[in-house]
Amino acid sequence: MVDRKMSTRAFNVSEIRKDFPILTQQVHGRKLVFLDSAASAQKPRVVIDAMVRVMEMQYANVHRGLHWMSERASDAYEAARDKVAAFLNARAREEIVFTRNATESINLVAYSYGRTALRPGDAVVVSEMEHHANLVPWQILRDAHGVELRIAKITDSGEIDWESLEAQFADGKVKLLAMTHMSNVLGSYTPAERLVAFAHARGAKVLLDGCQAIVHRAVDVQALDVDFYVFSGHKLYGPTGIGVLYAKREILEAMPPFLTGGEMIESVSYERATWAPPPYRFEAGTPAIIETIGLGAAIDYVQAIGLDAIAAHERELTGHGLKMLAGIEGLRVLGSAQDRGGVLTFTMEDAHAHDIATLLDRQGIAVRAGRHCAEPLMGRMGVSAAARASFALYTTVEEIDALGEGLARIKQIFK
Amino acid sequence: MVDRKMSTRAFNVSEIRKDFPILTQQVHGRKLVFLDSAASAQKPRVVIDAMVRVMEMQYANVHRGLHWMSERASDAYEAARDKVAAFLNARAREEIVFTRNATESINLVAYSYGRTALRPGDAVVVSEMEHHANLVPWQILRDAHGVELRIAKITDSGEIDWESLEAQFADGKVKLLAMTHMSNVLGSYTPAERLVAFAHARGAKVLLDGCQAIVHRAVDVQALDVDFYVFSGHKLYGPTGIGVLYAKREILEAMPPFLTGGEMIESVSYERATWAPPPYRFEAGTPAIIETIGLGAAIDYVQAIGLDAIAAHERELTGHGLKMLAGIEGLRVLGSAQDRGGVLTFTMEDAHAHDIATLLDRQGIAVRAGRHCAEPLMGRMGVSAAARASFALYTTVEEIDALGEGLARIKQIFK
Amino acid sequence: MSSTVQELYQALIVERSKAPRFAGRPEVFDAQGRGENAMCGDRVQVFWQRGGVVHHEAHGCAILTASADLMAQAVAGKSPAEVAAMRGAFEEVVTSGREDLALGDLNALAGVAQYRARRRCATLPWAALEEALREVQVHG
Amino acid sequence: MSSTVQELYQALIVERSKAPRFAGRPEVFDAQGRGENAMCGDRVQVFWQRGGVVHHEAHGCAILTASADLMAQAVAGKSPAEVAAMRGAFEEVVTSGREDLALGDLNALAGVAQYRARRRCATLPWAALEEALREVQVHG
Ligand SMILES: Cc1ncc(COP(=O)(O)O)c(C=O)c1O
Ligand SMILES: Cc1ncc(COP(=O)(O)O)c(C=O)c1O
Repeated sequence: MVDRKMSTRAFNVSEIRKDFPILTQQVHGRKLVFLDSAASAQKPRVVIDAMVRVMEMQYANVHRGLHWMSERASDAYEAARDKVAAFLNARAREEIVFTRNATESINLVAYSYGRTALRPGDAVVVSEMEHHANLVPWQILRDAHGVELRIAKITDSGEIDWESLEAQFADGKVKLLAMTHMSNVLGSYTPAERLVAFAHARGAKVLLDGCQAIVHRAVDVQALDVDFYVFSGHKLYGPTGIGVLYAKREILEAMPPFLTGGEMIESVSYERATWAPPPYRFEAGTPAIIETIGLGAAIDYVQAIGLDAIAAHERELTGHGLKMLAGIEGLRVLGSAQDRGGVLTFTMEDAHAHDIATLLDRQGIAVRAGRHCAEPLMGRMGVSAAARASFALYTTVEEIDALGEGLARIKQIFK
Repeated sequence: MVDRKMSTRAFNVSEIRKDFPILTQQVHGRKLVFLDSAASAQKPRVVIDAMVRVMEMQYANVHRGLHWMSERASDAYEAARDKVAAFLNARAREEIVFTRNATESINLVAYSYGRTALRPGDAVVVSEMEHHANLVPWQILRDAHGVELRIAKITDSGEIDWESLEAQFADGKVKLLAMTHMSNVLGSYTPAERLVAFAHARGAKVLLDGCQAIVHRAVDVQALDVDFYVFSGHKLYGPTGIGVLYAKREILEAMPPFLTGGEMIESVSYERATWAPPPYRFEAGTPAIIETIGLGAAIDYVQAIGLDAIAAHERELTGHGLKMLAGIEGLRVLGSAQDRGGVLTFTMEDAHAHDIATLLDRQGIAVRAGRHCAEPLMGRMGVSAAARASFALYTTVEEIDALGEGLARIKQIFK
Repeated sequence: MSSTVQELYQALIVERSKAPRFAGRPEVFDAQGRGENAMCGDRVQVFWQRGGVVHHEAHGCAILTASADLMAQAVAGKSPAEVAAMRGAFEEVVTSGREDLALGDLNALAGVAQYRARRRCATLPWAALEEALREVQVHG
Repeated sequence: MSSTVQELYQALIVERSKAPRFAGRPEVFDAQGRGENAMCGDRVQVFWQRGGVVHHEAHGCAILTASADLMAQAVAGKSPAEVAAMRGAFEEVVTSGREDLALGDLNALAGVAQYRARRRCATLPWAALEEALREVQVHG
């Protein structure tokens, strides 16, 4: 692993918690125990400050300004692109496109790449454990463009079913494999390198939905050799309103624009327009300047702590959480993959997921409940709704114990 | 005009300037004179504070959370929708869709409405004075969907040429008129009410690009009876990363989604998905939560000052600016519409627009120079590039005088 | 156990969710309605018999089941018009959080008002019942 | 007038932009190249004659025109290889802002380094000249 991912500061969770102002808040008179970071993470002081600093000191529209404020804002905006490129170990900064969120990133690929590089009769494969964001855009592509959509099965443990995957690829029609890098429900990591090699050997490109994985683990797009990688800033301790699409340069260069308007243009007449090169071709209109700079600060923050240290911390939390939940009778954790991240989704015999969430909330503990934007997966796992506790770099073992006590109380109520 | 648009505080520009932290900044050792607000406006303290407050005190992902933080964030997010609805005097909150920026709003309409409600052979009309954001998406629609794109002429003064417009509508093929509500180059307002009545009488719907108009003037979508209205938060003293699409409810209800994924779904199986009702159908993925709340604060701010007071202030500035510029020999202001807002675009005989911008910047004065994302319009006006000074509610007469002195110095240099 | 934890899930709610008194599909009924919360997949079916006898089949959380059951109890013998008025009053309770003495046991659900996302759990059975009663009105 | 206002637009730049010495399309030339800045529409054409005589037609800002003219002066009599080296040194000056004594009058443009968006105005003529010289190399 390269230097850039090394920890430069010893991991000390109580020090880290001081970086997050919200963690001192109270809810219903209780200390907030925030176990919903997989939905969206809290923001460290440095991210908030970076955004404030832009607005107070160096704000203007970017790129087209010939004045100082605009040059400074452009510098900061483009510096964030460099940070993302370094974070993913992209070959070039031009491979980083800024979007609103991972959902838009996937839609961009489905519209622009999907409707030009893929042809009617080609097939796209996704897995049974996709977030809606990595399922519905491909259904739309199927309906609008005549591409076939295939669903690769998962095992009951929540891992890729390789037999099923091989079967989907057997007829040679598959041109794109779009898969999560870590399930937001089951917590399973998918074996990205192996998947990419598998798909490439069969002539298909690969998109990885890195929304969850990017938060928990160092990602090296060159080592993975992945073609597209997407994630959202808000889950990586950054602001809302900013997402990332990484794609290999030669792929981006061949893609037509998706949204059109200012900034993404080379020249325009009343009759026609020609496009700027990537990444600008894909960034129409005024970008999320403040948010992009905020994301840059979030990446700096995460890098300073070190993805390896974060991963180790979260492994400890996940192990502790699994053990704790295993001790609760009638509780079922969805998925049992070997390689899993800090997301624990579960059902309880006595209490419905919504009741669990509400009753935990009364104790100051925030978990999510419902279908987790993965409705078909819920059906696949045989449940209609489930509760989910998810961990971040600021989560503590004590918070997981608080969850355990909270669940015990709920069992009491419904006993 | 209704109460909501009345001023509730006397207009005092030096008091107002205290609300904008950035205005005390220095550039090249000079006091910043920011005359580039039409590109993007500066942010008042209340907007910055609102964003900080979310991140420090009430942040979580919205809508699907059953816990306190998520409910509070959802409340604040949806309250911003109410504020936008009231600001535009929309009939219902469901008519307000949040996007990234006006560019995305127009693209959304061009993709979703354009490819379903419009049919090959139908025509769309835009004017000669559109921002690229309201031209290129229609060119794409033309090329992809076989819709005809027609350009209505403007007069040399920068106003709609009604004869040309009538001619474009003569064959009854026009189904959509998409036009700016105020030109970002010429400053001209278009007569929105008359345009809407004209188009409706001929069976066409109307989209108004309100990016510039919304900042300077109260907009009442019901009084205008306009079908689509778009604007960006960042020009209205709000954050980047947030834009608005207003559309009449029955139109939105008939439109298919554009981006797909989480949040915009009613239910999903591996085979297909059904859509949530508007506005959620059009808000895929995690929205720009922090930025939407920031936009709500910006609208509160503007409403507290009062659009009428702002408009009056800006009329004064524009009159003063026009007089000042008229006194500079060899300077030409583009456009001379009767009804114009606080945007003055000009060329000088002796100096190229870029040189003007750079030399003004050395004096701390920020103006924009180039084609202003309206390249065809520049050709129409017979110039290749121009400088633009634009005014906001915090702009002063003294700043306009500083511009005059700056331009005089530039003339000196190039004399 | 702290009172804040319990206040929303009063004994009555827990009891009725675990052992509803009006659960099950009757052999005969005169109208039925259904409700589904697309957000979570919870669903409820309501069966109405002339004279105002109501049963339900609820698949979902405790709030949904208890609300369906308390509704069936409250509307027993009531006319469609009375049910409609009662529904309005109930929705006011779960929106405002203020109890309405006339509603009796239904007030057990007032705590839901604090949870916007949960209000729909409480009101879904009422929407299903309204659908059933619309059917009655149409077919006489 | 303050020095900061003027430093970027030294007398030399203003003078050469207003009265360029190497402007105009010669009757005969051996190669030509063009450059356009899509962002603003500025463009320049460069004409090269064997022996290293260069003329230009610049349509754009003072920086562009002055840069084209100072370039024509600087490369007079130089070989393509020397031109390439000089271009590299010049780009370093307008990027770093540090003058390079070997470049003489071209250093007048060093101030452009402070304006990233304007650097392209200064370097565009050099890109056009390179295009012309590529043509020479291809066709011998
Ligand atoms: C008239 C007009 N339309 C559209 C736009 C595009 O706005 P945005 O870049 O925020 O999408 C602008 C601003 O640049 C504008 O002035
Ligand atoms: C695995 C996965 N994919 C996609 C998404 C969608 O992310 P966003 O809503 O930020 O676009 C999420 C988050 O909800 C996720 O967890």
